[in-house]
Amino acid sequence: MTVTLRQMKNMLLGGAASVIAARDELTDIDSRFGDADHGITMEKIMKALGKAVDDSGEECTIRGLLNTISMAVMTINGGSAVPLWTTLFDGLAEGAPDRADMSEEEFRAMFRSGYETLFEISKAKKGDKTMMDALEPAVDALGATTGCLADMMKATARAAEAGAGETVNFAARFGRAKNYGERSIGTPDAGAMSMKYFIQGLSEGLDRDQ
Amino acid sequence: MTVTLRQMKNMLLGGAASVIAARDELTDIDSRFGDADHGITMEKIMKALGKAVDDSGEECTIRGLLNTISMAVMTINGGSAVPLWTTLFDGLAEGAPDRADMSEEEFRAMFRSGYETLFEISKAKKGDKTMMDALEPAVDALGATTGCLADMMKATARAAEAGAGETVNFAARFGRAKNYGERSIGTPDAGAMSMKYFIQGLSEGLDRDQ
Amino acid sequence: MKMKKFLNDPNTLTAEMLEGLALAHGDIVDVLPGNLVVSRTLKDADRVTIVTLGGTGHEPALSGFVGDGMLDIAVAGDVFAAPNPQNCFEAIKLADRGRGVLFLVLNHAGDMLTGNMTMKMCKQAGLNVRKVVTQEDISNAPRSNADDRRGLAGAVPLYHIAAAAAKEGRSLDEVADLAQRYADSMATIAVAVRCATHPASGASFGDLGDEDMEIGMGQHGEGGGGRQPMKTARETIAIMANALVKDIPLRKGDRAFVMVNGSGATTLMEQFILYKDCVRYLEGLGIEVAANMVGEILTVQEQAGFQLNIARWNDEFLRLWNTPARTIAFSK
Amino acid sequence: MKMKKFLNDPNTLTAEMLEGLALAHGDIVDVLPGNLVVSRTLKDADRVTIVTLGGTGHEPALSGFVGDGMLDIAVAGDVFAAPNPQNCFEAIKLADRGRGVLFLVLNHAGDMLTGNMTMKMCKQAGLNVRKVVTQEDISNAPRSNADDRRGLAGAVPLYHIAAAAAKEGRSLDEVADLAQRYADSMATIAVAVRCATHPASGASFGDLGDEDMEIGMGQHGEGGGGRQPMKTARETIAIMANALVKDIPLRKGDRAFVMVNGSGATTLMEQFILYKDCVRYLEGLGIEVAANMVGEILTVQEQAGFQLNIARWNDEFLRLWNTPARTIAFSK
Ligand SMILES: Nc1ncnc2c1ncn2[C@@H]1O[C@H](COP(=O)(O)OP(=O)(O)O)[C@@H](O)[C@H]1O
Ligand SMILES: Nc1ncnc2c1ncn2[C@@H]1O[C@H](COP(=O)(O)OP(=O)(O)O)[C@@H](O)[C@H]1O
Ligand SMILES: [Mg+2]
Ligand SMILES: [Mg+2]
Ligand SMILES: [Mg+2]
Ligand SMILES: [Mg+2]
Repeated sequence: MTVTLRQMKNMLLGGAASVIAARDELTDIDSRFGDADHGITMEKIMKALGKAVDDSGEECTIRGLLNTISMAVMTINGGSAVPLWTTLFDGLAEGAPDRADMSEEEFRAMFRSGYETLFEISKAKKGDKTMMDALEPAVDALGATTGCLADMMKATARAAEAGAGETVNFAARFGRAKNYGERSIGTPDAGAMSMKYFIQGLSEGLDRDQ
Repeated sequence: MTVTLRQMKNMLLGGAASVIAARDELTDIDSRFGDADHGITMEKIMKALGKAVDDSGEECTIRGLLNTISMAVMTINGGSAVPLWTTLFDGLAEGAPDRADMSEEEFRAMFRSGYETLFEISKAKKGDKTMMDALEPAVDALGATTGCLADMMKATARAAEAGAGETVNFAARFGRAKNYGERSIGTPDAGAMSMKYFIQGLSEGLDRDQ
Repeated sequence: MKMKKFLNDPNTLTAEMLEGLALAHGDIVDVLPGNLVVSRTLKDADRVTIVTLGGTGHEPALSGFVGDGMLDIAVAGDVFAAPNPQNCFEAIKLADRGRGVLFLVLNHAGDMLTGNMTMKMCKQAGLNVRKVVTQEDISNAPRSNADDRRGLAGAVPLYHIAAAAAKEGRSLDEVADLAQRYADSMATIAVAVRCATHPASGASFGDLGDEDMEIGMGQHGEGGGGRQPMKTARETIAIMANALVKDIPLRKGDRAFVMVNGSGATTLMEQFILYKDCVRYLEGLGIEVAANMVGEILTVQEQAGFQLNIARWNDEFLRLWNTPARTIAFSK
Repeated sequence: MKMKKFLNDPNTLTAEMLEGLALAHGDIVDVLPGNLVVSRTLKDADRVTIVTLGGTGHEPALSGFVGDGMLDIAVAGDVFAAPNPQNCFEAIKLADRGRGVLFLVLNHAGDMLTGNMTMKMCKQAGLNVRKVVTQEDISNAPRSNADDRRGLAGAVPLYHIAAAAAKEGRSLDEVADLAQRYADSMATIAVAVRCATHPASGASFGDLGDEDMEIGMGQHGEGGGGRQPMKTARETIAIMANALVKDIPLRKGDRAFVMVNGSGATTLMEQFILYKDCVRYLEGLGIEVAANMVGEILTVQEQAGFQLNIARWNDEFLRLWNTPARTIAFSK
C-alpha cells in the first residue's frame, strides 16, 4: 500500500474543512475557560493550510508540501495554536519522505514524528487536557492498525474522538484553562476538539476522493 | 395675624423633612431625563437648611435666618439645584423683615421676593418644566388667599401640587432634560416635584406645632 | 442588581477621589480645601492664569488637565454636580497673579448658574476675570442658538492652547479672545451605546436597549439625537463627522484637529479604529488632520460610546498646540 | 444580544487599530509590516534595545509603551493572540543596534511558545539576545512555582526601568539581570466584576453574575482565585494588598511601587480611590509608597475590575524610574 501526494492533499483539505465547519463550536468551548478565540485561530490556520495545498502544484514532494504548510502557519498571529500547529507540521515534514508518495510504514512514521516534535515544545501528556489528548491516541491507533488506508484512518479518527471526549473528565494543566484547574472538569478541551475534527477530516477527505 | 420666628423655623424644618423623605423618588425621576442625582442634591441642601435652623438660636431675625440658610446652601456642591435654591433663599431673605416676626403682608411679600429673585437667574416660566412650575402657582395662591396661616399654607401647598403635577404634560425647556425635549412628556419634572414637597412640608411643619 | 463599583461611601466619593489623585500626582498638583486642584506651577506664574469648574465623575476631566501648559486650577464639584460659587470665587482669587484670570465654563445648567454667580462675586471684589463658555455640542441646536448647546470634551484642547498663549505673555483680553475664537471654531457630537450608573445613587440613567445606539447623548447620558441600530465604526463616523463638518463648517483645503474621546467602556482599540476612519473620511473631503487627541479625556463613568470633536485649525492654534505640557492626563 | 462595539470587520481589527495608532502618534512610532510598532528613537539608538511581543485587545498595552525611555519595538499579534515567531525574529533583528537586545515576554501559553521559537531562531542567526519572562500573578501558584504564574501589568514599569538602564550605556547582561531582579521583586493580583466580550467573535468570556467579584482573574478573564460578593474599595484592597505583601514579601520600612491598572470599565474615579486605600493600607504596615501608576495600562476590553501590582523598590529602581520617557500612553 502506498499513500500518494494526491491522497495526502485530499486528507489535508478534508481536515481543514472539518475544522472550519466546527469554528463556532470551538470558540464557544474556548469562551468557557479560555479567551473565546480558538475557532477563530483554527480557521486562520486551516485556511492557510488550504491555500498552501491549493498553491502547491503537482510537482512537490510530501515533505515539501508539509514544510510549506508549516511555514504558512507560522506567519499567522494566533495565540497558542499557531506555534503548536506550526511545530506539528514541522514534525510531520521532518518525518515524511522527500518524494511524491510513501509507504504505509513511512506514513506511520510521519505521524509519529509529528507527535514527537510537538511533544518537545508542548510538554503536555495524556490527561493534561490539551490537544495531545486527541493526537496521542490517534498516533498510537495508527501504529497499531493494518489494512487499507481508509480503514486505518477511520480507526485513527475513532481514537482521536475517544481521546477528545475523555478531556471532559480532566482538569486543565496547560494553556489558559489551567487557571481554572478543577473547575474545567465537565467541559472538553478546545484544542483536543479541534485536533479531533482535524483527524476526522483527514479520514473524510480520503473517502471523498475514492 | 403675625408669623413668628418659631413658626417660620417649624415650616422650614417641615419642608426639609418632606423633601428628604422623597429623596429616592426625586433621584429616580432625575434618572429618566437627567443625571440621577436630584434626590441626593436636595437631601444635601435640606440637611444644610436643617442644620442652619438648628444652630440659629432664639435671637436671630427672620431675614438673618434666611440669609444664614442661603449661605449654607451656597457652600454645597450640587449641580443646578444649589445655585437655584441659594438664590431662592437669598430672595426670601431680601423680602423678609429684619425682625423676629412679620405680618401677613410681609409673609406674602417675602415669598413674592423669593420667586422674583429666583426668576432673574432661572429665566424659566410656567410650562418650561422646571421647579418654577410648582413655585409660581404657589406664590400666586398665597397672594390670593386669606384666612389663618394654616389655611393659607394649605392652599399654597395645593397649588404647588397641582403645578408640579402639570409638568407631566410639558416638554422640558431648561436643565439637562431640555435635551430630551418632547420625549420628556409623560414624566414629571424632578425640580418641580422637590419644590412641591418643600412647600407641602412648610404647611405640615406649621401644623405639627399647633 | 448591585452597583459593581469599587467605592467606600457615597457621601465621600469626590473627597476620596481627590485624595487619591493628590497622592498619585503630588508632583503635578496640590489639592486644597474646597476641592481646588491647583497646579504646582501656579506659584511661580507671571502670566494670565486659567481656572475652570465642573462636576466629578468624568475623570480624567477636569482635574486631570491641571498642570504646566494647561489649567492652573480646576474647581471640582461633586459627582455630576457643579461646585458652589464660593469655591470658584476663592479659586479665582488664588489663581490671580496680577495679570488676570481666564475663567472657562462648559455650558451645562448647573455650571452656568455657578459661573454667573461667581462672576458677580468677582466683579464685586474688583477682580480682573474674563469668562469664556464652551458650547459646542451640535446635537440639540443650530450654531445660531448657542445657548442651547452643551459644552463637551472640546474644552480640553482649548485649555492647552489658551495656556500656551498665556505663557507667551499675552494679555487677558488677548488670551480670552483667542479662547473664544477657539470655542467658535469647533463642534462636538456624542454617541452612546450603553448607559452608566451614578456612583452615589447607583441609579442608571438612560436606557439604550440591546441593539441600539444614540447619537447626541450628552455628558451624563441626556439624549437628544436619534436612536438607531448599532452601525459599524466607519458608518458611525460618516454620520457624525458629516454633521460636524457642516456645522463648523469645514471646507476642502482646511486643516482640522480631531478628538476621539472614549466615554468609559469603549476600548482604546475601538477609538483608534474610529480615529482612523475619521481621518480617512476627512481626507475624502480634502481636509487634512493636523493634530489629534485619542483616548479617555472626559468620561461618563462606565458609559460605552464616544465623543467626536473636530475643530478648524490655523497656524496659530497648531503652533500653540505644539508647545510643552505636563499634566496628569496629557503631556506633550 | 449584539456586540456593542464600534468596529468594521472582525478580520482586520488589529490592522485597523494599528493604522489608527500610527496616524495618531506618528511622531512617536512607526508601524511596519508584520505588526511591528517601532519607536522613532530606535534608529539613533547606540545602546541595548528592548523588544516585547503580545496580543492586541489590551490597549494601551503593549504598543502604547513604545517610545523614548520604554520599548523600542512591540510586536503585536492579533486579538488576545501572540504574534508569530517569524515577526518576532524580524523585530529583534531590526532592533539590534550592535549592543544586543533584551526580549521581554509575559508568561502566557501562546506568548511563551512564540518566545521560545523566536529564541531558537535568534540563536541560529547568532543574534545577541537575552529573554526575560515576567510571571508575577500570585493567584494560581506560589512563588516557588513561577512557571504557573501569568505575566500581568507589572511588565510595564519594568519597560521604563530597563530602558533607563540601557540609556545609561549598560551592557545587555547588566540590563537583563536588572530586568530579572525587577521581575523577581514584584507581584500582581487581579479582580474582575464584569466580563468582557471578544471583539472578533463577540463571545463573552466568564460569567460573574450580578453580585459577585472574582479575585484572581487573568488577562482575559481566566479565573483562578475566589469568587465572592462585591466588597468596598477598602476591603478589596485589604484582601489583595495583603496577599501581595506576603508574596513579595514586603516588610516594615520597605519602599514600594504601587500600580492600580483599570481593566476597562472601572472608572478612573474608582482607581484613584483604590490607590488611596492601598497607600493607606501600606502606611499602616510601615511601608512607604515611593512611586505609582494609576490608570488604564493593560486592559481586557471592557472588563470591569483592576489589577493591583506592588513591587519592592530600591534606590536604583527609583532613580531609573525618575528619568524621562515619552511614549503614547506614558510620559515622564
Ligand atoms: N503547552 C501546550 N501543549 C499542548 N496544547 C496546548 C498547550 N497550551 C495550550 N494548548 C492548547 O491550546 C488550546 C487553546 O488554543 P487557543 O485558544 O488557540 O490559544 P490561546 O489560549 O492563546 O487563545 C488549548 O485548548 C490547548 O488544547
Ligand atoms: N434654569 C432653570 N430654572 C429653573 N429650574 C431649573 C433650571 N435649570 C434646571 N432647573 C431645575 O433643576 C432640576 C434638576 O436639578 P439637579 O438634578 O439637582 O441638577 P443637575 O441637572 O445639575 O444634576 C430640574 O428638574 C429643573 O427643575
Ligand atoms: Mg484561546
Ligand atoms: Mg440632576
Ligand atoms: Mg447633577
Ligand atoms: Mg487567544
